[in-house]
Amino acid sequence: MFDLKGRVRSTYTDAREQLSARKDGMFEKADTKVLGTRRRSVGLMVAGVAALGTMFTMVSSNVMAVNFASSNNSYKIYTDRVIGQYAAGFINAQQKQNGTTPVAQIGFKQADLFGMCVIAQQDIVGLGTVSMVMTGGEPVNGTVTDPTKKISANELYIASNSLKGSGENISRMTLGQSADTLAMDTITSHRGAPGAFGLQAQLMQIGNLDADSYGIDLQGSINLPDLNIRVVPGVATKTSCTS
Amino acid sequence: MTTLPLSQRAADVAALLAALRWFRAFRRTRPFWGGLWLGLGGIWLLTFANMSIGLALGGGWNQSAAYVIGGGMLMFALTAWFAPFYSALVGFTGVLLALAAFVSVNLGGFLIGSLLGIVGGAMVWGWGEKKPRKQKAEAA
Amino acid sequence: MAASGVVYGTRWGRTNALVLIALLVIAGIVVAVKQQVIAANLVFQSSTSQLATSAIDGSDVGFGVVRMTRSTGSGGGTDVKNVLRGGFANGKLDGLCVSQVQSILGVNMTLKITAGDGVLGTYEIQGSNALFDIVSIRGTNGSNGSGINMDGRAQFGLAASDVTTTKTNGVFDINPLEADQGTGWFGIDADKGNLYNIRGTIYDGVIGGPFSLPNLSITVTPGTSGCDASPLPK
Amino acid sequence: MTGNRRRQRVLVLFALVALLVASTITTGGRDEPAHAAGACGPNDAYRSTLQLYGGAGTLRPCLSKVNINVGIPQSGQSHFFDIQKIRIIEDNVTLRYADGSTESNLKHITFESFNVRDNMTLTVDGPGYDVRMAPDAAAVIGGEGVNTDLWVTGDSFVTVSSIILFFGLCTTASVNLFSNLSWLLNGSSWTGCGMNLDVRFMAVYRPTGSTTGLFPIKLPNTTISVL
Repeated sequence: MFDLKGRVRSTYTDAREQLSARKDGMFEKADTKVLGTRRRSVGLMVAGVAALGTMFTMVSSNVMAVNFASSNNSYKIYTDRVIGQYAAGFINAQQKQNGTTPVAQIGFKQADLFGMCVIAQQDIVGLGTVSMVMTGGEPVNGTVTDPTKKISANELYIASNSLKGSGENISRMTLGQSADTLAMDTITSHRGAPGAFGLQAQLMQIGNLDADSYGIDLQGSINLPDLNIRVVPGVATKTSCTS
Repeated sequence: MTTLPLSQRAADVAALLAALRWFRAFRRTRPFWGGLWLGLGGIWLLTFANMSIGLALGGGWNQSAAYVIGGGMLMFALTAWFAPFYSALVGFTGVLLALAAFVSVNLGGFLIGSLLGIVGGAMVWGWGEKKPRKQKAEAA
Repeated sequence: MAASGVVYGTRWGRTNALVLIALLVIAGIVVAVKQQVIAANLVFQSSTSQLATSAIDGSDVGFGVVRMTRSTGSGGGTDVKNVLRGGFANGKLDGLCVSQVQSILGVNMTLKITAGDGVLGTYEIQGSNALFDIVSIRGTNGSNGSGINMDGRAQFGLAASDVTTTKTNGVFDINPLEADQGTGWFGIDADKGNLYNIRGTIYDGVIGGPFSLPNLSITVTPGTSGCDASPLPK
Repeated sequence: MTGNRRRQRVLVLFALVALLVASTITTGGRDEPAHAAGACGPNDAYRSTLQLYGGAGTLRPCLSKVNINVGIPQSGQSHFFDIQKIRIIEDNVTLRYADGSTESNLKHITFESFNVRDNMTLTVDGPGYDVRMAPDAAAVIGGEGVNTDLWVTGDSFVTVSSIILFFGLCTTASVNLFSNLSWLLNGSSWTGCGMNLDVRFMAVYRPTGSTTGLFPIKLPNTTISVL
């Protein structure tokens, strides 16, 4: 006979004994040895922070590009002007941690941003709401002041339920194209459902853009001259971009 | 007013003390604080990207980077806690992951995740046997 | 190197357990991804968009019945629908609103694109080479003008393929409405078209030339409140 | 060297003169009917050549062979439209259509100053579709000082009344009879009771002066729909 009951019992007893022995060992170790973070940690910490600082400088001086992808539920994006080449958009339900929300999924094959300010909110237990303000390029104050600090993004996707700006120059725009036939020049992956509403444009230059976003996704890379990241308590507004 | 029998209260206090003693022993036998910061850094990256797993799987590296790097940091933190033997290895790798997060996961979760990871990873890496505490006490 | 009596090797019990867990995770991921694909298959509720504008001032205007290829929805197939395609070689608009109601997972949501400076009669939106695939359009009286008006020599009964709008180097382009050749496709040609207080149902709009959309706003809101529910954009 | 320069000057002068002449020729000439060359059959062979009334020009349209019904149903003695003059221009016209086919025995008529008060629906009866233009009430398909040239079938008819005729009662006249009645129709201004025209082609134009500015098509409060 296969004594299953006995085997389970013996395994259980073994495990208990082992655990108990381990616990005893832990207590013994805790009492006899002094273990802890040694001073050499500081060396690595300094080296790590220095490396981070170097990368930050490289990004903000336009040497290095970064990736960005988030479907956070509280983003505000501001820019003085965006010149988007090959744009496509369709309606979608953006998945969030707590359900879905309707958004327009707008993609640019290539986008030049004159100043960029991203404000992200995060609720932190014990701290309440904090806002992270990320700025790059020229100051976001409504007018293009320094075109040399242009931010270039490849394959930029924004999920937005509200996008406001001034359409300064738009060409070859199609409204109502079946969303499954959308294309951003050669990119055909940014598509919606067959028969659904789609928007496509070869050029979209929008000035003074304010967007409420539920997600930013950068398939390509972005350069962020004059990168600055600040944490502001509470809810930050557009004025926080320049102050 | 209900008063618990003295024996009952004593038992409670004893249980609490035992738990505290266990926690202290747990804390002292592993890179607890370093692991905590490293793990929180990983969790921060994950929550900040706020990506559904389906989206991450369908989206390629950009969407899944938060899962790979944030999840890696969390895993190394747990390894540091439950297998302190490897603390030097996982601590160092954790720092590297935190640095990688800056370029690939939303600027390291707006720097916060990267900083937590560097501090925590370094602490885990540097964890080990120190001079006995008693000597210190006697010297003082 | 191995100590005598100790046999090293793959411990199959543990390995199998890990392999099993890994396979389960992969299966779970596959299921999750599949659900994602299903979730992305939106229910196609309305195939037409609402259009509204206070005024259109167009030159070299033409209308023609054309066969538009339309998606049939979930299957990804297409069918053909007759629409009245309106073409404007050059045009100015006094406000613009295009909206589309779409049902996603049983929830109605409305995409609304609006532009305009809010002042009647300024014609702040300027563009060229615009086409609209019209199902119905209605122009009404207002303080700025009334209804649908055409100027110049208006011709009714042309073949849609003979309607002219845009020019290249001063010569009219052939078949700018991209209509079918031959008979059966009705067309109207006029030199100028002034349309006031327009509300319509369209399948699509294609605007070729460079144009501006001041105060552009693209919003997506739950519900079915489109251009019809709001006053004419100015 | 000087000879070279002189030749250059002559050339420039010649080019300037040529430009001036060319610009006067193009702007001074009467507006040609707007159509794209080569859009209608081989070498545009399927275009019809149509003379507008009163020497107002020649049109070379590519025709769709789709019937346009201009319908104003009669309702007792109600007056729904006004026409200054009704003329028959050609009694037996043959139209060529975009596919090369032809239709004979059509009539070319023209309305002078056609104004609609109410009750008109313009229905385009295409294969597999209808386009309906339905003004709520008043509409102008022509208007003051504008001619409305229509190429219609012979069994089309207008129902009109005039104070000097039939005691002002509504009287129907088929287009087939227009040539016999031309002395009458041409003469007075008509108040319309009803109309049912099967139109193959319609051109609305100002006979003299500038072609633009009058807006001969006015459709206030009108719905245009594809059915």
